[in-house]
Amino acid sequence: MADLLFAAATLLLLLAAAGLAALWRAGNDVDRMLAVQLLGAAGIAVLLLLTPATGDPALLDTALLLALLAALAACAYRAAFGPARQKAGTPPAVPRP
Amino acid sequence: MSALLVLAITAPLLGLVPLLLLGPRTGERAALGMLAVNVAITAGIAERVAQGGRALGYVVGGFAPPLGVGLRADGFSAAMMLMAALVLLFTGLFAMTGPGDMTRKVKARGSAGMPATFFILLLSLACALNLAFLAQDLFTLYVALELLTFAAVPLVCLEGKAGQLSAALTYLLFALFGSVLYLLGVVLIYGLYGTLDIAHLAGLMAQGTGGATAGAALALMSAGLMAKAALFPLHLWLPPAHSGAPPAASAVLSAVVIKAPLFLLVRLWSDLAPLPLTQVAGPVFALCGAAAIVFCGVVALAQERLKLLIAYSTAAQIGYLCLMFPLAASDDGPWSALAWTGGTLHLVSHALSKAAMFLAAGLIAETMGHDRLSGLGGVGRVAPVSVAAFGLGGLSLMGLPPSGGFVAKVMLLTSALQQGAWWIATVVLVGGLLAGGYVLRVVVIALQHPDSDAASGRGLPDARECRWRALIALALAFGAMLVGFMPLAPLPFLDIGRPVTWEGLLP
Amino acid sequence: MSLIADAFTLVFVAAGIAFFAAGTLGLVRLPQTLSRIHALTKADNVGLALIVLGLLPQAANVLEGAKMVAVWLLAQLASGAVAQVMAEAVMAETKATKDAAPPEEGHP
Amino acid sequence: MSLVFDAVLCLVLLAGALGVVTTGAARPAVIAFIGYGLLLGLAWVRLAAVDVALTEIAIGSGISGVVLLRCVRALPAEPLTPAPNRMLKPLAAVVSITIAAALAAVVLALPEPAPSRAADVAAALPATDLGNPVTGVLLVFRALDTLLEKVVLLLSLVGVWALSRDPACRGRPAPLSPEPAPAPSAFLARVLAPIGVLVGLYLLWAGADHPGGAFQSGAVLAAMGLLLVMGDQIRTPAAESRGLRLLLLAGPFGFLAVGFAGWATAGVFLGYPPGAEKAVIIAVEVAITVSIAVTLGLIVLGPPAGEERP
Repeated sequence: MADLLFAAATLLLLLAAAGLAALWRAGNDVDRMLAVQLLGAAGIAVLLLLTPATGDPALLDTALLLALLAALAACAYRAAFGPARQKAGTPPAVPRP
Repeated sequence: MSALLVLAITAPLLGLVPLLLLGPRTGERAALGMLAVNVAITAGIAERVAQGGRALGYVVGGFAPPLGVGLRADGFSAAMMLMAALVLLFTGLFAMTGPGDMTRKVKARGSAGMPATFFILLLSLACALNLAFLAQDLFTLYVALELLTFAAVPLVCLEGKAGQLSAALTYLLFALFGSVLYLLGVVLIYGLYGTLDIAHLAGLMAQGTGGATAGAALALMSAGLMAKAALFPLHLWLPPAHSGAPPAASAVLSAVVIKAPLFLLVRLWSDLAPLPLTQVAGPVFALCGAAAIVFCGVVALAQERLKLLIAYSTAAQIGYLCLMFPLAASDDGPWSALAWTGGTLHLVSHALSKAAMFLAAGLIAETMGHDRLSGLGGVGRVAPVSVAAFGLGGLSLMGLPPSGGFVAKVMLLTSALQQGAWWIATVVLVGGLLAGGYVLRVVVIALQHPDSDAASGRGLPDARECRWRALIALALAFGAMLVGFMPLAPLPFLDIGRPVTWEGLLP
Repeated sequence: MSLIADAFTLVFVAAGIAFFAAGTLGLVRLPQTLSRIHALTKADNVGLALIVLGLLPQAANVLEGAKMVAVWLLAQLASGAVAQVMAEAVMAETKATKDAAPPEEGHP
Repeated sequence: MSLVFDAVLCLVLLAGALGVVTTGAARPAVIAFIGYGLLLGLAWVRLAAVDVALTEIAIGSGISGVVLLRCVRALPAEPLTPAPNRMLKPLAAVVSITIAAALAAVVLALPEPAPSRAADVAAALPATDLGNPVTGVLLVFRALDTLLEKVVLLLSLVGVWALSRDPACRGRPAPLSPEPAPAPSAFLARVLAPIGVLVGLYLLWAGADHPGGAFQSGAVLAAMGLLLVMGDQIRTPAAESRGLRLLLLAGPFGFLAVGFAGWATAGVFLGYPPGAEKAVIIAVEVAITVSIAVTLGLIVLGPPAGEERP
C-alpha cells in the first residue's frame, strides 16, 4: 500500500512540475503565481499521501502549515504590485493560442 | 566552575533593557556602567587565571560537554577579553553625550554623542566578543560570530548615508558568506566526529582519523573566518566599511571586531588542528599575510583621505598575525613560543593603537570639516591632542620603540631569523617601512605651517578639537605604548591552559 | 476489511489525481488568466477533497482523520480566497495598463 | 517506490533552483524562490527533519516571500547598471558546480553510520519530561545557543531600525502596500488570520513532544500579523511603544531571567528547577514565541518612518 501511495505522490509532483514548467516559459507573473499555487496544492496532497505511507503523523502539521501559508504569498503579491506601481507598457494577460 | 565566565557573556546584555525601555540619556549611562562592569569582570577573570596558573571553566546548564556546552578561559582568551573590554569602554566614553554636546552650535557640527542604537550595538559586541573568546564549542562559536556580524554591520550605516549603506551591504554579504563557509565546516566536523567540543575534537583529530575530510572542514572554516577578518584577498569590504562609519564605530570595528575571527583562526589551527596539518597550512596563511602587508600597505600610501588610509592600514596589519602561523607551528621550542607571544601582543597593541588613530582621525575630520589629506596642512594647531594621539598610535604601527608594535614585531623578527625564515623577516621589515611611510606622511602634513597650504586659499577653521574626546584617544595610544614595556621573552601568562582540555574543570 | 479500505483509498486517490491532472491541463491550456484561475481552483478543491476522502480509512486514529479534514477545509478556504485575490490583481493590472485591447472574453 | 519519489523530488528541486537563478527578471525569480522554498520543505520531510521542514515552509516560503516581493517593488524596473561582465555568469556557474561537487565528494566520504550525540540526548531526555528531542537540545542541552540566537534576532531588528531616518527610532513603519487593501485581501485576512493564530498556538503546544516549537510557531504568528497588515485589518505598530518593546524583550530576557533563576534553584546557570522542568521550559517557549513573532513581523515591516506630526 505504501508503495502505491508513494507512486501517487510522485505522480502529483510530476504533474505540478509540468504545470510549473509550462506556465513558466509562456506566462506573465500572475500566471507564475498561479503555478506556484498549484505547486502548493500538490504539495499539500503529497504530504497527506506521505502521512500514511511513512506512518509519521507529524507530516499532517506540515500540510496544515502549507495550506495556511499558501495564501500569504498571493496576498503579498497583490500588496506589492498594486496598480499604483504598475509600469506603463507592461502587457496585460495576453490570450494565448 | 567560575561564575565570572557566565557574567562576562550576560552582563553586557543586561544593559540592553534600559536602552530599549528608558530614555536615551538613562540608557546611555546604564550602557557605560555595564561596559565598566565588563572591564571589571574581564580583569577579574584575567587575575584569577594568572593567580591560579590554570584555565577557568563553566559548564552551562550542568550538562558536561560534549552533550552540553562549556565556557573556558585560558591565558590567551583572558588577555584578549581584557583588551576588548578596555577598547569598548573607551569608545563608549568617546561616544557618550558629553558636557556641552546639547548646545545648538555643537549639534550643527555633528559632534554630539551617538544615538542609543550605537550603545545597543556596543553592548552586543561586548557580549559577542566575550563569547567568541570563551566558547569551546564550534557551534556556540558560530552563534558568537553571528552576534558579532549583526552587531557590527549596522555600526557601518548608523548615519544612513548612501555610501555607508552600500559599504554595509558589501560587509554583510562578505560576513554572511563567511558564516555559511564556517557552518559548512562545522557540519563536516560533526559528521566526522559526532562532537563539536574543541577539547574532545583535538583529542580525536590528533589520532589522525579524519583524513582529507578533516582538512577540508578546517579549510572551509578558515576561509569563512578569513572573510570575516578581511584577510587578503578577502579584504575588499573592509576599507569602505571602516572608513565610512562614524569614528567611534570605525574604532571598534577596526580594533576589536575583526580580532574575534582572527582569534578563532589561531584557536582552530593551534588548539584544534593536529600539528602536522598546521605545518601544512601555516605557510599558506603566511603568504596571505605577506600579501596583505605589502599590497594593502602600498595602497594605504596612495590614499588621499585620512580615514581610508587608516582602514587600509588595518587590512595590512592583520597580515602580521598570519606570519605567526608557520613560525609558531614549527615545533621549535622557545622560538615558536616567541612567535606566538609576538603575534598575540600584536593583536593587543594593534587594537589599542588603531582605536586611538580612528578616534583621532574622527576628531580631526570633525574639526576641519573634511578628511582630505591635501587640506589638512597645519591641523596640528587646531587639533594638537588628536594629532599627538594619531602619531603615538602610528608609532606602534611602524614598530618603533617604545611601543607595543615594536615588541611584537621584534619578537616575530627574532623568531623568523632564528628559524631561518628569511622571507618572513623581510616582510616584517618592509611592512614597518610602509607603515612608516603612510603615518609620517600624515604627521608631516599635520605639522606643516598652515600658510604653506596657501595655494588652496583655505585657512584653518575657527573650530577647536573636542578636548576631552581627544584625551580619550590619547589614553588609548598610551595604552599601546604601555604594551611596549613587556620583556622581549615568551609570556608565560599566554600559555596558561594550553593545550585545551577539560581536565579538572568539569564538576 | 483492510482490503476494502485499501481499494477505496486507491480509487479515490486515483480520482483525485485525475482531477489534479485536469486542473494542470487547464492551467496550461486555457487561454486567459482568469479561466486558468478557475482551473487551478478545480485541482485545489475537488482533487484535494477526493484524496482526503480516499485517505480517511488509512488514518491511524480519529484525530488524524479530523486533522486531514481540517487541512482540506483550510485549503478550500485559502484557495477560494486566493483565487479572488489573484483575479482582483489581474483586473487591477488590466485596468491600470489601460491597454487598447478589451478585457479578456469570458469563455475558453 | 519511495526511492523513485525521492529521485523525482531531487530533480524537481534542481530544476527549481535553476529556475530561480536563470530567470532574468527579479519578479519571476522571487516567485520561483517561493515555490523553491516549498519544494525544500518537502525535501526536509523526506530527510526525516520535520522540525526543519516546518521552519522552511514558514520562513523560506512564507515570510521571505513577503520580504522579497517587497524588495522587488522597491527596485527600478530596469536595472540601473548593466550586467558587469558577460563572463561573470558562466564563471560563477563553474565555481558553484565545482564547489558543489567537492562538497558532495566530502559528504560522501563521511563515516557510515555517522557518529552522533543522539544516544546521549535520548538518555538524558527523560529527566526533562520532554518528548521532542529537538526541543530538548534547543532548550535544555544547548540552551545557551538558543538564548543567544534570540539576541541575534533582536539585533537584526535593531539593524533594520538603524536605517530609520529618525535616530531615536520613533514612529510607524510604512504600510506594506501604497493603496488601501482590495476587498479579497481584506476578506482573506479577516478569515484566515484567526485560524492561523490557532495553528500557531497548536504548533507551540505540540512542540514539547512532537515536531514544532517556538520558532515555527512564532513564524506562523508573524505571518498572520503580516496578513492582517496587508488586509488593512491592523495598523503597523509604533516603534516607540513601551508595550511593543516589552514584547520584544520578553523572549531573550525572560529566558535570561530563567537562566539566572537556575543558579538559585538548580545551582547552575540555565539549569531548570528540579521537578518543575517542563513547566518552566514551556513558560520560556511561550515567551520566546511571542518575541519571535513580534520581531520577525517588525523586521519585515521595515524601519519606522519617524515621529508622527499631530
